[in-house]
Amino acid sequence: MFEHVLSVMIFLPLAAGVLLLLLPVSRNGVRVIGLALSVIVLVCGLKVYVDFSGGGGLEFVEKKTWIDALGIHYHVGVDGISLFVLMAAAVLFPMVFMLFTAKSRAYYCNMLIALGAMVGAVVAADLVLFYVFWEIMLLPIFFMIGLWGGEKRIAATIKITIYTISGSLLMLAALVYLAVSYQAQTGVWSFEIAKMAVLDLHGGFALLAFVGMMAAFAIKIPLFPFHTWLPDAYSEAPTSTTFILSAIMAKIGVYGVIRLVVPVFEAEMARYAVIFAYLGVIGLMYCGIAAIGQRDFKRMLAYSSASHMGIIALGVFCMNVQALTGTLFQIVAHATSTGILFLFAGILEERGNSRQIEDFGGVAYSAPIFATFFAVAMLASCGLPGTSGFIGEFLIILGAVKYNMLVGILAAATLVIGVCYMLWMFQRVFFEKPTGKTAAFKDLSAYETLVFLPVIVLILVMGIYPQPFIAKIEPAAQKHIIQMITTGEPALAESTAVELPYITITD
Amino acid sequence: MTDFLLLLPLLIVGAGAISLMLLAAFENVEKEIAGYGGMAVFLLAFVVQLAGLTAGDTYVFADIFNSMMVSNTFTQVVGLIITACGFFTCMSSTTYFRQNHFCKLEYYALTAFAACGMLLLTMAQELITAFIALEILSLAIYVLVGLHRTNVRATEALLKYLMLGAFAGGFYAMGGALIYGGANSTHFAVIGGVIAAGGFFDQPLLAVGSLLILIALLFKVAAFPFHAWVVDVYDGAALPVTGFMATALKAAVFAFFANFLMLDHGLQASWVEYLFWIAVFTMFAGNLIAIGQNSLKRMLAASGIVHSGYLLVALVAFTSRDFSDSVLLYYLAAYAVATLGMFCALSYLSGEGEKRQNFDDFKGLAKVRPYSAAAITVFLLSMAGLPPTVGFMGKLYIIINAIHAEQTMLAALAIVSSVVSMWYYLRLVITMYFYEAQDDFITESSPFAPLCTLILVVCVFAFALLPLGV
Amino acid sequence: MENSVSYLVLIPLMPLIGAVVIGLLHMFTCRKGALPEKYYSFLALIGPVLSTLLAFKAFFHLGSMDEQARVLTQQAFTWISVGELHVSMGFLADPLSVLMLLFVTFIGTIIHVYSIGYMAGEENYGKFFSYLNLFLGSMLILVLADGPLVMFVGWEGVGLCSYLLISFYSKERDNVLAGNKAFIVNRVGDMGFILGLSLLFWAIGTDGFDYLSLRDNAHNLTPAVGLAVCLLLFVGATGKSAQIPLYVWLPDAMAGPTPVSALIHAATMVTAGVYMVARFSFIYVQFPAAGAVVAWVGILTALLAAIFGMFQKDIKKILAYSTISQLGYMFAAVGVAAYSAGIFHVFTHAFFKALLFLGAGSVIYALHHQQDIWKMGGLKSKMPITYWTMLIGCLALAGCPLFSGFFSKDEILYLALAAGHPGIWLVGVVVAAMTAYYTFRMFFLVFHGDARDEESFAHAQEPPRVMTVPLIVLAVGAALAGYLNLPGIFGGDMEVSHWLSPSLVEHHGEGGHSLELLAVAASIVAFAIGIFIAYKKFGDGAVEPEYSGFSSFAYNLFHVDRLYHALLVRPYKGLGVSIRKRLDPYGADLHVKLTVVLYRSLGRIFRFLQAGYVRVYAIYMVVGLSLISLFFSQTLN
Amino acid sequence: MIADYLVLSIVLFCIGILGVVSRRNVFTVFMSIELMLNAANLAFLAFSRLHETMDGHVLAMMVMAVAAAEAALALAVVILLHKHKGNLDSNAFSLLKG
Amino acid sequence: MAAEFLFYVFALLAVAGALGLILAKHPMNGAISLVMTMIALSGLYALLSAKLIFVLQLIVYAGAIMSLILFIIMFLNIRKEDLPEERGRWLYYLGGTVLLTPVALLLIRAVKTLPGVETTIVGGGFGGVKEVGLLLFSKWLLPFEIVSILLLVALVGAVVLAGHRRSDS
Repeated sequence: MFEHVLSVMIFLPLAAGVLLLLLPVSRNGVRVIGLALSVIVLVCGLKVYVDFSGGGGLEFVEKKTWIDALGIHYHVGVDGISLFVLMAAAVLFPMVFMLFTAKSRAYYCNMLIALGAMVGAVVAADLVLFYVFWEIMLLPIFFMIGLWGGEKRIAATIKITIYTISGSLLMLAALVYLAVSYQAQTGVWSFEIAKMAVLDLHGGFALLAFVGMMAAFAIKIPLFPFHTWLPDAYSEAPTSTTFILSAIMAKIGVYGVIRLVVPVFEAEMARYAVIFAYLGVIGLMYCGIAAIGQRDFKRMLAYSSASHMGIIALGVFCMNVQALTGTLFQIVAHATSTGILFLFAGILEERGNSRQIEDFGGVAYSAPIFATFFAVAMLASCGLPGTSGFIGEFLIILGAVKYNMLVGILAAATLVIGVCYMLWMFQRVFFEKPTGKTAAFKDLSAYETLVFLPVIVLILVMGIYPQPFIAKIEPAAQKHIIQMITTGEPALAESTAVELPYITITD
Repeated sequence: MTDFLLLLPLLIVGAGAISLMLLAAFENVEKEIAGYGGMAVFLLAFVVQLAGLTAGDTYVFADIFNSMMVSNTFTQVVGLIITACGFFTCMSSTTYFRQNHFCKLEYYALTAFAACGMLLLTMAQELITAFIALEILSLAIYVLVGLHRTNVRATEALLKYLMLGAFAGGFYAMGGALIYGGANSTHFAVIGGVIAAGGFFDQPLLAVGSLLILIALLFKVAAFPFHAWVVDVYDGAALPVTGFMATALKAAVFAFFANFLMLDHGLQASWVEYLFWIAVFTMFAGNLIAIGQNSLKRMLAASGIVHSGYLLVALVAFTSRDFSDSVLLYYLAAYAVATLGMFCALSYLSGEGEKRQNFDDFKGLAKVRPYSAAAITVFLLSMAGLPPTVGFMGKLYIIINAIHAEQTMLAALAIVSSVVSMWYYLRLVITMYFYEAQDDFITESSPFAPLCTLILVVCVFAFALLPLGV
Repeated sequence: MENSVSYLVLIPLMPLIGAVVIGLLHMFTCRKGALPEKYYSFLALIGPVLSTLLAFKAFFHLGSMDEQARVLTQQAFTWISVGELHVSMGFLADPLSVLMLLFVTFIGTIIHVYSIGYMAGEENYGKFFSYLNLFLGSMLILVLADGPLVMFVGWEGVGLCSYLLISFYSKERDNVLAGNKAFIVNRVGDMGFILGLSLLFWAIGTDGFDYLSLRDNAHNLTPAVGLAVCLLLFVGATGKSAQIPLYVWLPDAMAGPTPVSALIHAATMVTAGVYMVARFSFIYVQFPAAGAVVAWVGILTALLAAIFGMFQKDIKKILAYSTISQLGYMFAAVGVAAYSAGIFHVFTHAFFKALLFLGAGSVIYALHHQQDIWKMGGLKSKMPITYWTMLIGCLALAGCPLFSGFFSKDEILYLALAAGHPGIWLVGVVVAAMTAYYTFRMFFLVFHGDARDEESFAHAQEPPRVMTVPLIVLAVGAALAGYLNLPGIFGGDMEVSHWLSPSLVEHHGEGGHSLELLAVAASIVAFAIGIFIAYKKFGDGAVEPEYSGFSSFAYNLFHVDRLYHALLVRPYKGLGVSIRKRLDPYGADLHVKLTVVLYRSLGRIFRFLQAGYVRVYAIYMVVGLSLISLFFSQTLN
Repeated sequence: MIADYLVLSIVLFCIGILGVVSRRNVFTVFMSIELMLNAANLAFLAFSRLHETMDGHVLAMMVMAVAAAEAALALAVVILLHKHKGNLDSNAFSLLKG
Repeated sequence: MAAEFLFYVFALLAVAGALGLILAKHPMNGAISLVMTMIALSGLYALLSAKLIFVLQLIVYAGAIMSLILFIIMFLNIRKEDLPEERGRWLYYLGGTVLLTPVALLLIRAVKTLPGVETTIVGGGFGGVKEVGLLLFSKWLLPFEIVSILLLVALVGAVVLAGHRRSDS
């Protein structure tokens, strides 16, 4: 079984999700099965995590021919880059089944499909396979928002779907362009992601492909100014969907950049990464400032998530090992912190019957456990040392300072911006005098406390003792960066770099 | 004897058509019996075709028919698609005609005749044979379109189709004449030889003749600006007929289109520039028409234009016959599966007299008939080209083929077009799922349409896993 | 490493464990009826006491070592190791950190004791001690950290606790806003700090990002980067230590319980900036320009805060401004490279300011949360212990000769003069006079004269012993701490400075005896003038004057807060709101909206083209044919 | 001269097209299409004469057959249309549009 | 010389008939004009030595098909007021001509490249019934066969569309 562990992780939930949709199983039955399956995925994930040797290459590889004529394979594997995204998915999904009583059994089925697809997208080592899972990922999201979302769910669904599909289709063209270029340059058809790194790309179409691919990821992440789908979708989606969207799907966008753009488009990256780095920091500030203007706390968290995604993405474009490791670390850190903040927001919404910040107050008095957990997640999201959020943010800022001082300064602004809206929101919701809605606010039950506790503990452990996690990431990041620098910098030297404000620190 | 075997599917369909026609002469035959007959004919032809797949070109009865018909993997696979389309059309028709009472017994005979014409068209290696085959299938389909005589919409569709079809036929005849004048033959092989020997642009008769023939073919595949009829005709025709037209007809015409365009490489190369723009405009015109539609059938018709555009992309970006043919066939099959499924599902969901026609009529379908809605969703996803459906693989191959042929711009535009197409495909999904039901969606029960839908849903996924055979 | 020991980590860990245990206990029990306070009190004291003991152990351990080799380290575990970056969760006990360690644990413990009395009967008693323990743990991490990054953990940790404790009475919006303000302003500083760290790392940190390695590599710093690092780190310090321009949070921070103000906002946390600069003495000393900036910012802050302090009427606000002012002195000291003097002032200040706050706490406690000095008066008779201890504190703060504040402050002013900064010295002397003035203004108004508010006066009484004993202990410290570092002129030999010297890199100018005498004299004169004016005006009862003109301006803090609000906070929030209302829907989303409009209108056009007339369709065909023919005839040979 | 025949054929062909695009009377339109086919036939025969092969004759016969078949259907349609609307205006049939 | 003269006469008649077809308001007049064109064409066929087609054109086209058309026109009894109002059709003629000019020019350019072969009558049975028939049944067997299917379809179609059946509801 364990030689096919990745396939099990992909197809078990995927198949179960589809089957359960068709079979007349009761809602609770589906929930229990879903929980069991997500726990199995988690166990598999842990097994992978433990057995992962961290050598920088793909492990747990499975490769089977699919379309021989074009060199398309069913090819999956895990390396340090995918491991953490994979783990984020594996760890967080069981919570959905544990915590949320959905309105319909189909909701759980969709969740399972989303789980399978997300795992698939992360472990895919073949361009076509990646794309397939990448798109499948969106389908359950589409239905979950559209069927079970808030009042303006349809508009939100249309927006997220069309927006992200537009990006993905552009990526499809880029993927094919890569494979065809590979065929043209080597004479052999292949869609294997790792092989694309050898491509020598230049010219207008290479740039177009780069742009197309970046468009897909920039929308998914989302980078400013492609973020406008996000507040609508995040706030209208059912809480657990938002949780999945922000905690995992957005991260897969970043993962995609690391996996597909950085090693392949070295020259383009070297030349244009600075633009995206600026987009990252602009988004970080713009969305961070936008967050403070929100009245709806789910929207506020949505903007906060977008703001953090800005800095996470920034880490990729700085192209040094600290920033990249920071990004990968932050992927998990942010998944746990902002992810469960969304879950908490869901609890607030459910128990307070409102999403308006002004309707709340004094929740901390009636729900101390809830408030404490919320505070821990919030502080992690603000990047307080001792929580997981700090490690990643620091590494990214460190990398950014090396890359470009101005970018570094702007990135460091996250320290201030993040804390502004979070404290404001915490003050209005948890402190001050209780309102009618919150006077009898129910605290977390023992069960809920137990479910959340591991994540809270994880947040702290990852902040206090991050090295074991970093050790799994770093070799792969190192490998990526070395590859990037050795092939990217000569290309940059030949070209005239884009003139943008650039302060070097090695005067 | 092998020649006979190669011809057998065509003969089965032809003979079946004639038998069905004779059957229609008996007044007291049940319509359903004819339907079963039609299904049997197509199934048999399909099985025989499948069993007789061969590699390499064979001129069927080369002596007797003077090498006017060829049978190779390409034509055989197109044959498979056509017979399968016929089979599923018969299947959904039986359901459809339980709720709509204008069926005539000749319906199935005409379907078979049309399929006969299509098979001939794909195998034709000579212009006038192709012309006659084209007319056979056109005439049969004209009649199928106008089958509901008392319905003024059907008659209008018939008028538009017949008039413009005959008009296009005039172009074909003139084009054939000019090519005959230029090459002193209407055989593809000879024409190809003449073009190869003398150059395309240096032989104006051939060039202009091929222009006129292309116009006729572009009309048949509904390429811009020869597309306008398709929306109205699909709208006016009965649902199963529309499905048949959209799939089998398109497959046959595209197969012939490919054969004609490929009769010499110079011919194709000379037309690439024009076909490029036509393909682009076709994709976008189709999309933009579809966006504004409220009627489902019209939307599907317009989306058919878009898919013609994608198929034209495959024709423009011809890398090698093997590869591009496979891509073309795969896409045709992919498109056929989804479209047939769609029309099949609509055949029984639209109810009596096709009373559910517009998007709004399908509001909340998923709440009442979840399986039907799911099936329609699957077909829509396939048409939209989203994984893991066969439509996605088809589109993937088209794009691979296009970029491989260094038509990267065209591939990019095809992608942009499919972005636009999401709008209207998703609109139906949204309508079905995200609104409350206002209709009970009660329909006459019939085992065939659901069965047919189910098979096609399975096909949508199963074909996606099939590797592309080059 | 031979200097490696294994108990350093325990020093911060003890209070941290205490914090977690108390916090969990409180969290899970508070709604079902809180546990008796004595459990919490007991638990809360374990950590600080153990830490104090361990601190002494470290102190004696160091003392037993050779003077130049007084370094103890402990690498608990590898914290972050990425590429060139290797950071251990490491702790370092050298003379500097041990000195800090000693008074932090000591004063921390005392204030814990005091709080047991002060917080008795409060809601969320357990939470308070959890936070307090957490604070102590964080502060100890800050102090003991072996490198800047670990220090940052403590740095931010104390910031967090500061926030939590300021907004401890969280039902009142103003308290929470004060907490928010503290955290956010601190974060602005932290932003500078982290940027400074990053620059420092890329400049010289790649061979090891701990103080010892950095110190070895400090000579590799280029001037530009070095200056930038110094200034950025100092930005961090201005945040934490409430210097211009980030001082605004500290007065508001008085919203927290008074022991908190004593511990965090007077004795320990706010001095972290000074400690940090002293820690980086090996860098600052290379860049006198940066030092000058630090010194001037410091002394100007001292001046500004002193001005504010003279016109405040809230007893805690006065103390807060005095704290800012004293912190200004400390920065002036470290700015002129007199690190040991700065640290020594930190040390003495910790005693007397903690004492003053606790004394003020006693007063407030006695008067049932009355904080307006104009509503106090004549408490001398009612609260003798408080009165006498406060007097010691005030004398120390005002710089009365023979009290601790005098020695440390005088040392700073002298060294500033000696280092060639007469301006700083001059301002310092003026500020010293002002300090004496506002300190005794407060003192006289509170304890002398007649009671201005009879009702609360009637109920006032000496607080319980658990509160008075800490006062006495601190008073002893405040009075005598100065003798630990007696300069030569008073017959001492600078014990503390010598103790600190292995940790610091300083070379201050030698001013000679006459200069030193001049400085001492000036300080004494300044003290005398200040206290004289105060006595004249308030010595024997006074009525609250009308605030007008400059006094009103100063009472309103030069409107700096309002200015900040108008220039920074309001635009920031306004931008947020306008993004929600306008920028996002109509600006950033414009491309989406335009696309939709474009599609819709094109769709409408194409629908219109589907005219429905068969002849029109035929015309389209002919148009197509015609166009193709037109182009085709161009290519035909 | 053969070219003259072909020019005539083209002229007739174009007149046929013109008839289709300019007339609303269904009958006239169908007859215009017949005219186009006739023009094609003329071209077939002219080329046949040019090449002195008789293939063109056979082709022309085929076209005639097609024309006849189309005519049969066209007339059936005309009758249907007349039944529906009582007139033969192609513009009268514009239910399907947009 | 005579052939040339005849060509021009027939050509003139054919064009005149064609123009008559598209210009005539009533389809009856148009049909008559078309008959004239067809007869003129048959004359041209004869000039092109296409003996069999000459006959077929007269019998099948001018005779059978056109008779049928005329019959239907009369059968439907189309009166003047049934005819569509086509007031703006001159505009369409004009526009159509403009559109068709490039098409016609292109086509004419193409045929102008042909060698100037005189259209003398070819002897030796060229275009005779026997010769064409032999060709039809040997070389062109397949098209001939499938034309039968075409006609069958047309037959069935006409019946389905125009015939009276019980299933019409």
